[in-house]
Amino acid sequence: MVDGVIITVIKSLVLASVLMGFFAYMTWVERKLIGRFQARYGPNRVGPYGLMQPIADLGKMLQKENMIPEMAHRKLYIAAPFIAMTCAIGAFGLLPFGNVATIPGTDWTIHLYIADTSVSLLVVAAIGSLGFYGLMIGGWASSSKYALLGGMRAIAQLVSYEVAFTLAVIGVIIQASSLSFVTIANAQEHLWYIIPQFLGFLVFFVAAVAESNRPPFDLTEADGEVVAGYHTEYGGMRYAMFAAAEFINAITLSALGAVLFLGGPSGPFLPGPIWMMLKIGAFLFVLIWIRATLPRVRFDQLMKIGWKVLLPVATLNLLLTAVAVVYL
Amino acid sequence: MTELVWITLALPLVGVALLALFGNNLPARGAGLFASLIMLAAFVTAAVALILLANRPEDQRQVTETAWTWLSAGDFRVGFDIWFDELTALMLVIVTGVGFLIHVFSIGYMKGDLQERRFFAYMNMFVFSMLVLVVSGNLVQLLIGWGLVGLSSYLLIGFWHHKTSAVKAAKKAFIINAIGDVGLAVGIFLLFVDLGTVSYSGVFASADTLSETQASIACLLLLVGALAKSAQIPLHTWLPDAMEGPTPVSALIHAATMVTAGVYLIARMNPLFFYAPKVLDLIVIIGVIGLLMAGAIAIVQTDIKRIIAFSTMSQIAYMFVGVGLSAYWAGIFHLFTHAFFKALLFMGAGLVIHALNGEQDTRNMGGLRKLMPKTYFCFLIGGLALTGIFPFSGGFSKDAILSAGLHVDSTIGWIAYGGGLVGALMTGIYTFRLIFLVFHRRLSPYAEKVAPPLIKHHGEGPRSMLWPVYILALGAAFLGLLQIPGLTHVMSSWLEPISPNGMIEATAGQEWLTTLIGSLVGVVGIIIAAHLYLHESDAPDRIRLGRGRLIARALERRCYWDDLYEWMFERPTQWTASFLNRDVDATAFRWLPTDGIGTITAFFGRSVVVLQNGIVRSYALVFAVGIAGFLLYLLVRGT
Amino acid sequence: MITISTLIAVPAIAAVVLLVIPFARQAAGYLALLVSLAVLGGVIGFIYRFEPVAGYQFSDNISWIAPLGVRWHVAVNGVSLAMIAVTALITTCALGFALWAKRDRSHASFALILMTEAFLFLVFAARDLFAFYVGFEGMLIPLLVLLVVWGGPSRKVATLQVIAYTAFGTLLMLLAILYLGLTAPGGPNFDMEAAIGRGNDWVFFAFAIAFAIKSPLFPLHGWVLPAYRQASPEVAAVLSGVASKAGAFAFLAVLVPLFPAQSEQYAWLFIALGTIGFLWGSLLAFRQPDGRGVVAYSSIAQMSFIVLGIFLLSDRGATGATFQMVNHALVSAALFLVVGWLETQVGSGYFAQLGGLARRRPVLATVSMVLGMAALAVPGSSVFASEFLIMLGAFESHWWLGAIVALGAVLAAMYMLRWISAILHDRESALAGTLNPPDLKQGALMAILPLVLVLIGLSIAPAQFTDRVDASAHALISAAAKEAGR
Amino acid sequence: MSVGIPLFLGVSAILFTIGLIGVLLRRSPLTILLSLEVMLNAVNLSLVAFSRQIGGSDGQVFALVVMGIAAAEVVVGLGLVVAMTRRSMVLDTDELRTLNG
Amino acid sequence: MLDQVKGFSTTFRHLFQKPITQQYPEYKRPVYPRFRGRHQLHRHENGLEKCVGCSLCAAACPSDCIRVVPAENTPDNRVSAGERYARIYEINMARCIFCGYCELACPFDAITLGNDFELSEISREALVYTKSMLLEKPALRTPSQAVDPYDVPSQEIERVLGMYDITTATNPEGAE
Amino acid sequence: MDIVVFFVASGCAIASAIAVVAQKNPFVSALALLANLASLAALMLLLEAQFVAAAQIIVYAGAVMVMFLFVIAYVGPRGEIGGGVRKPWLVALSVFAALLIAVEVIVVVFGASLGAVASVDTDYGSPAAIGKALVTDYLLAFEVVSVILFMAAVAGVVFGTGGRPVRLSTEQVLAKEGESAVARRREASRAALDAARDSTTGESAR
Repeated sequence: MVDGVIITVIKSLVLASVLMGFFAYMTWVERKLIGRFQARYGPNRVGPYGLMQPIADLGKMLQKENMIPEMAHRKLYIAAPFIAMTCAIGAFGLLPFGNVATIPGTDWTIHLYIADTSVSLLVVAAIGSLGFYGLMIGGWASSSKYALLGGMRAIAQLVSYEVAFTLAVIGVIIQASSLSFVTIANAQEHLWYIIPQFLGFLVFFVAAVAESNRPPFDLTEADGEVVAGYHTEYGGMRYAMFAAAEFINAITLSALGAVLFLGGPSGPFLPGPIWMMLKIGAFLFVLIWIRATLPRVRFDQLMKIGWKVLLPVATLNLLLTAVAVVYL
Repeated sequence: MTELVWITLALPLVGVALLALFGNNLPARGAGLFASLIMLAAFVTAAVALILLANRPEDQRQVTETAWTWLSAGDFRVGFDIWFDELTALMLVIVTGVGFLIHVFSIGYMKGDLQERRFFAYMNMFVFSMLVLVVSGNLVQLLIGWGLVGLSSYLLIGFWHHKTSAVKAAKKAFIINAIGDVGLAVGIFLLFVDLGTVSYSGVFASADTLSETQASIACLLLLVGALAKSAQIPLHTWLPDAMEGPTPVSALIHAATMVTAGVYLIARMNPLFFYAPKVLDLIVIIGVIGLLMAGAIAIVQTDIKRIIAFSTMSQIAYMFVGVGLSAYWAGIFHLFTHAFFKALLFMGAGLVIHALNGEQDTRNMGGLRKLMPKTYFCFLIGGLALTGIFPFSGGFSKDAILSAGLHVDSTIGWIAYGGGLVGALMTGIYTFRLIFLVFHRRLSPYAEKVAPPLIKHHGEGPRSMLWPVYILALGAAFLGLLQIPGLTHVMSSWLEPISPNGMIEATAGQEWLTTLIGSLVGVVGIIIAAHLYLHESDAPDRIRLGRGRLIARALERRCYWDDLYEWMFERPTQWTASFLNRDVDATAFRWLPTDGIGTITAFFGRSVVVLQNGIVRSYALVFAVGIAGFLLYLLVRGT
Repeated sequence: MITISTLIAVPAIAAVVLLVIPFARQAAGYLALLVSLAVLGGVIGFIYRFEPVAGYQFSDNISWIAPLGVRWHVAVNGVSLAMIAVTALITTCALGFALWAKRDRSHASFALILMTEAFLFLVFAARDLFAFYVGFEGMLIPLLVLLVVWGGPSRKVATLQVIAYTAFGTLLMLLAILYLGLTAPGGPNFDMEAAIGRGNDWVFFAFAIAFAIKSPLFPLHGWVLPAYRQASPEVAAVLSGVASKAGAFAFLAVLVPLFPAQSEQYAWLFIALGTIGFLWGSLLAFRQPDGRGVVAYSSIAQMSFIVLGIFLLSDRGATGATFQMVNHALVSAALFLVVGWLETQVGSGYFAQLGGLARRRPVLATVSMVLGMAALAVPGSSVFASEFLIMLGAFESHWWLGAIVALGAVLAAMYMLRWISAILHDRESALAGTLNPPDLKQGALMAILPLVLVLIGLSIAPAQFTDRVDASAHALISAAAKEAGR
Repeated sequence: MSVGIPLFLGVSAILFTIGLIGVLLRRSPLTILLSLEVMLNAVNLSLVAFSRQIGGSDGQVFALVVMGIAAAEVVVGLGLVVAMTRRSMVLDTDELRTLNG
Repeated sequence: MLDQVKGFSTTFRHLFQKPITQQYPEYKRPVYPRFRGRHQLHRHENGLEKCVGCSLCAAACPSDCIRVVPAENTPDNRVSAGERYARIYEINMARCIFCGYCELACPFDAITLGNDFELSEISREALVYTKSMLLEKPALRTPSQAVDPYDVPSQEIERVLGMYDITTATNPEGAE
Repeated sequence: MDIVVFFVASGCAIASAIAVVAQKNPFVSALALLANLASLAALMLLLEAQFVAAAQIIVYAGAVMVMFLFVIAYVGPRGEIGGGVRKPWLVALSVFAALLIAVEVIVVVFGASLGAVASVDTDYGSPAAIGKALVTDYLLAFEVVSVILFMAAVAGVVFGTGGRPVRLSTEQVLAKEGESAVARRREASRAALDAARDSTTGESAR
């Protein structure tokens, strides 16, 4: 057991790098998949099968001029993407990719997670919700009406779905009697919570889609209405950071779903991290699939779904869970 | 026998109920016929009851019976009773008999009025009320009858309710009667408190336990009721106005029956009045004043019915004098004859009015003797009876009263006697003034225009109107023969038992003397009237506008009684009520406890309002300074 | 066997059902009418089973709010049964009139009238102070809603005035009840029996003021005129007919038995106020420009008179007051219905715009005349009987008092005659002539006629009534009368 | 526990004072609300500190309650601000004095 | 609910479908003959320019992209068939919307719109086509269909006219 | 270690609190408050109140401040009107009172001996412990808070949706902003019109 500051830092760096790579190639995967869903090829010019496309994009982004709108609040304008990105990556720190692993060739064992606290779930939720400040600040600091509208939409959406999201998760918490991911994951050794918590899972999933601003709930950057939402005035790397934050959020939520409902890193034959990746991948695939299939909802429909469908269903789920836990 | 009385009582009530519920299904004439038949049946039963009573031994002529307990509370218990004795029987016969005749008369008189059914229902109801009054065996039931006749009178006076004057007169009558009712009621309270009973038998039996003061007060209160109902001074002002009602109403209620209820009351309660001699004296004095005043006023009136109304008042005053002198039989006797001749006069007047198409002002009459000879003849009989000319009925009865005064031979007696004679003079004057004005002299332009065609068309009136008049005329002419001094004494002996303490009955000599003097005085009156009014002359006007103008003026204004009441009671009441309503109640009780409190609170609120400057920060500052100070205090104190 | 609790529950449940389910007007009306008729039938059953003795009968006594010692204790004696009967009758008539009058949102108005009935039953039957309080104040809620929603043009001001007055009394009474209930020996106990004789002067006056406001007794009558003027006729009928009787009833059945010493000590005050109020109301009724004003002030006068009768603390006074409560309830309810009917037909209740309506309208004339004569206590009417008893009682206590109130009766004659002639007699006003309202018939008549018929029935044999309540009424005042040494 | 509880309380007092000054001096309702939040948070800190001092969870529960109430207060306060905005009113508490006496 | 499932299955099926994308630079779809692409100025057979510098095209242009500066033909310098000629004739392709109004406005059929659409340049200036550029024959980079598959009406009219010989029936004299 | 964290966190807290109060722009104030909250959360973690710290972030940062920012953004750049009724003595008194309170509290805190800090086990401050306290001893407070929150939600909806936006008439604008503003607006619109006219008559194709 060599958990210490150094190891933690190393683990963090590794995780951050992996995540960035993951994000970069997820963009390729998404574009490719969307292309195939739409009977197109997707990126195929840069490198074989367009595999170099993310790198090309990175190069393009890095080259671009960093413009700051004249009326913008400069500091906040600059800070916003960083906030978004930091929060997105930060949330990942508490997710487990397995229990304990031995570093090959040595007898050093490490935890396959950075930290585990008794309130992990709360911390993830907290950090995840902080991520929205990036959006809001970006939208506000741009001093542009479309950006502001996008930011405000983001907040409204967040607040609305946070409720249902949390309520849906509480079902799992009750069943596992813990807020720690490790404990929750370990509690699913025999039965994934997707079975007993199916209602909760549905709510969780829809709310997660909305929380990550993915279609069909990407009202914050709805191009037909608010141009590009909160990042209308952003370009180059700053835009890329927003995009990264958004994607990492989606990954985080997928991971969360995997841990909470699909048993986390556990699984037969393969090691924990692989299982975890597979489960995250499955989530992400569904997210992309949904994006390819469903049209964007209107804002009022968004609110209606959040408050009038998800919230009651989540409450019902909570109630059923509570009753079941107490009386079964 | 009591069954007959109950039937008599029930018949008019049945009439009312049937007329009220099914009247609309009857033809207009049918209502009158039906009501008259009811009355005829009631008269027959009453008469049979009277005969049956007369056939009983004298000591068993008092029958009481209770139908059901009407009201009870603790030891206070009132039944719905009958008390059938000689007086009741006589009153029953008078009421139903005269009532029947007047019902028949009304058939003709009310013909063409669109609301005959209502009229006859009211009439039947009046008769019922009157019967309740007279058969009552206790004071409360008497009061009920008393009130109900007042109600019937109100309804009938206001029968033509589209006339404002009629409505006003009705209200006036009702309210003054209500005052009388209150007096009567308080008297009953007093009797109950003192004697613990309200039934006649109980009161009579224990009347001797009352002190004279108690008895006097009780009698005085009963007298108030009697005064109001019988239109005696000072509660008489309603009667002249009551002539707004249809003429048969005047005949039935305001001449024959209801107004004499006061006399009946005093006569009925005579065992009690026996213990209040001063009240009896008061009754005589009131009566004397009343008969003089009413007679005087009658002389100057111009409305045919008003004249008869004042005459009625005057005649009832005679009856009061009679009962006040404890000559109860004489009072009732006069009541009896008066019922006939006054009804006769009213119906005669009714015929005239009918013939003149509703005209009542004597100045628009005159010379009707030739056009309406039968009416004239009957009217003349009535007038002679009223004036008390021997041998018409009125003479016997009035002279019986006067001779009682003579017989008493005290100051009060002499006052009664003298006053009565002066009254007789006046009676002669106004009666024959009326007759001369209406039937003699030349036809007035109005009458000339209206009367002949009507009379040519209808005759003097339909038979239903004429026959009752004839019958009454017979009665008015000959009923006095029931009591010829020294020869017959049907009345006095019949009524003797109602007064256990004895009655005043003059000797035959006194009576004959009075008859002589009375007739003479009456004749003098007639002569004066003839002198002044038989032919058109300016003599009356000369007196009216000359030396006698103050008196004439006063008489024309009915001695200022109405004005007096208006200024003493009506206006102050209205003014007070308006003042209380507009100023006191609205301010003190409606405004002050609701809006007023708000206003006052707001006033105090405004004085501290400067503290609320609207700047929130300043409130917070005060708050903060306060907390800082408080903490400082705690710190300092703590050390 | 129907119990008193059932009697209270049936209209309450029906009210809730009617409130919740938006029946159509006809359906709601007939349902409400049916319920009230059933209740009336039940009440008649009680009258049939009733024994004319002093004590309380048909008692229900179960624990209600246990920690506070509040019990659901309902029972009736002669007085309360009389009031319950008259409540049931008047409610039925009011519902009939409401059905005839075709109001908006009528299912709610029917429901509220029924709810009022339930609360009134509770007031009359409660033997527990808390339950009594619930009924006494609870009945105001539906009545105020009825007033403020279905009232006349200035209904809001009127409602505010009623609230301003009653809230004051309510608070006082609540404090008094809490005092009595919580200081009971042996833990909190709100039963009336337990409270007898335990109060002091303050508690007595707290109750008295609350009751005086509701009655209304003389100086606290300010809410009456606006409320009676603005309420719809059936509500005014209920309000003046029975709701105000709750106050007088409370004087007789709560205040006097519970505070015999104080009642005796301060009887002079209530007698004085009653006398003043009687004259005051009668005088002011004489100057009102509209029918409702006359009836309102006559109600004030009559209620003051009833309170006077109660505080005579004599057998005659108590029986007379009870009887007068019933009579006046019937009379004023019927008068309000007639006046209200006139307003719906002519569009105005002001005398200046009425008149001459007796012509061609025999039924209206007869009904109005009968009611008017009853109201002015023409001898022979049941009102006369009750007034006679009270006056007799007054005379027994002080002869001048009897004389004064007897003279007050003349004022009653004056204003009622004014009312009658202003409506029925004289010439038709231009308005009435133009509108040419029909005669009173069918629906409205059916609503008013029962009241008139009961009045006539009571007039024929008042003893049938007084014999039944005499013992009860006497029992209520006997303790206080004993204090007085009578 | 190497840091003394009084230090936390001192920080709490300072924060409270800063918030109070903000409430007293600022005139924008938004800023006043924010300053109020500072004050509430200062109190929360001291509650948690006291809770730690006595080793029970009561103070923390109290802090949670304060948070809930603060959320409610913010909702109402912000609702008022929004309403004021919609009615085109000035967002300056010194200008909003129509309720003065 | 079933509809949603249907939608998801549709998109899922597409995953395994061969893409229908036409790879552009490698494959160019022929445009139809009336496609409006790059402008061209024409000459008479004798080599004179058809354009007489009347500026009607410039007036007709809704996006103000044509600039014409005329000059007088002199005997020694005869450029056009008319009295004057266009000394300068410029079209700003960056502004042009290819509406074809100039073609309609021209009284001498001097300007037409061709089929070429590959006009991208790396500077804006290069997009201003001068007269000389316009007079040149454009490079044939765009394949064009021989028959306009979308011009159904004209084909139909011709077919119908052929069937009934309407021209002669309605116009026996052969006049206009 | 702890002491370093404490001083850093409390320094941040005080600095950000000053920023909250001092910043002109409410948006920035709100963000400063966010920083303040985060610092306080850190301090609470030092006090071993993990759950409260997390709740602090979730409730305050995650919901309350979001709402703040939303409203500030919605309201737009409107704030205190310059000048006005500020009175120097009022400012002085305010600062004095506030500082007095601070001094008093600090005197009390450091003057009183609080005694030994209680020792706690690992369960202290955990969600389980807080939750147990919340639904047993403090159930009433918990329910009251929930009711108050519900009422606040209703109030928020009512306030937020009650009024319709008021469109100012020219007169009201005059009253609010003065003659010059109206004149400026008119001038601007006239200029825009002129510009449009010029462009249509322009000659150049470039």
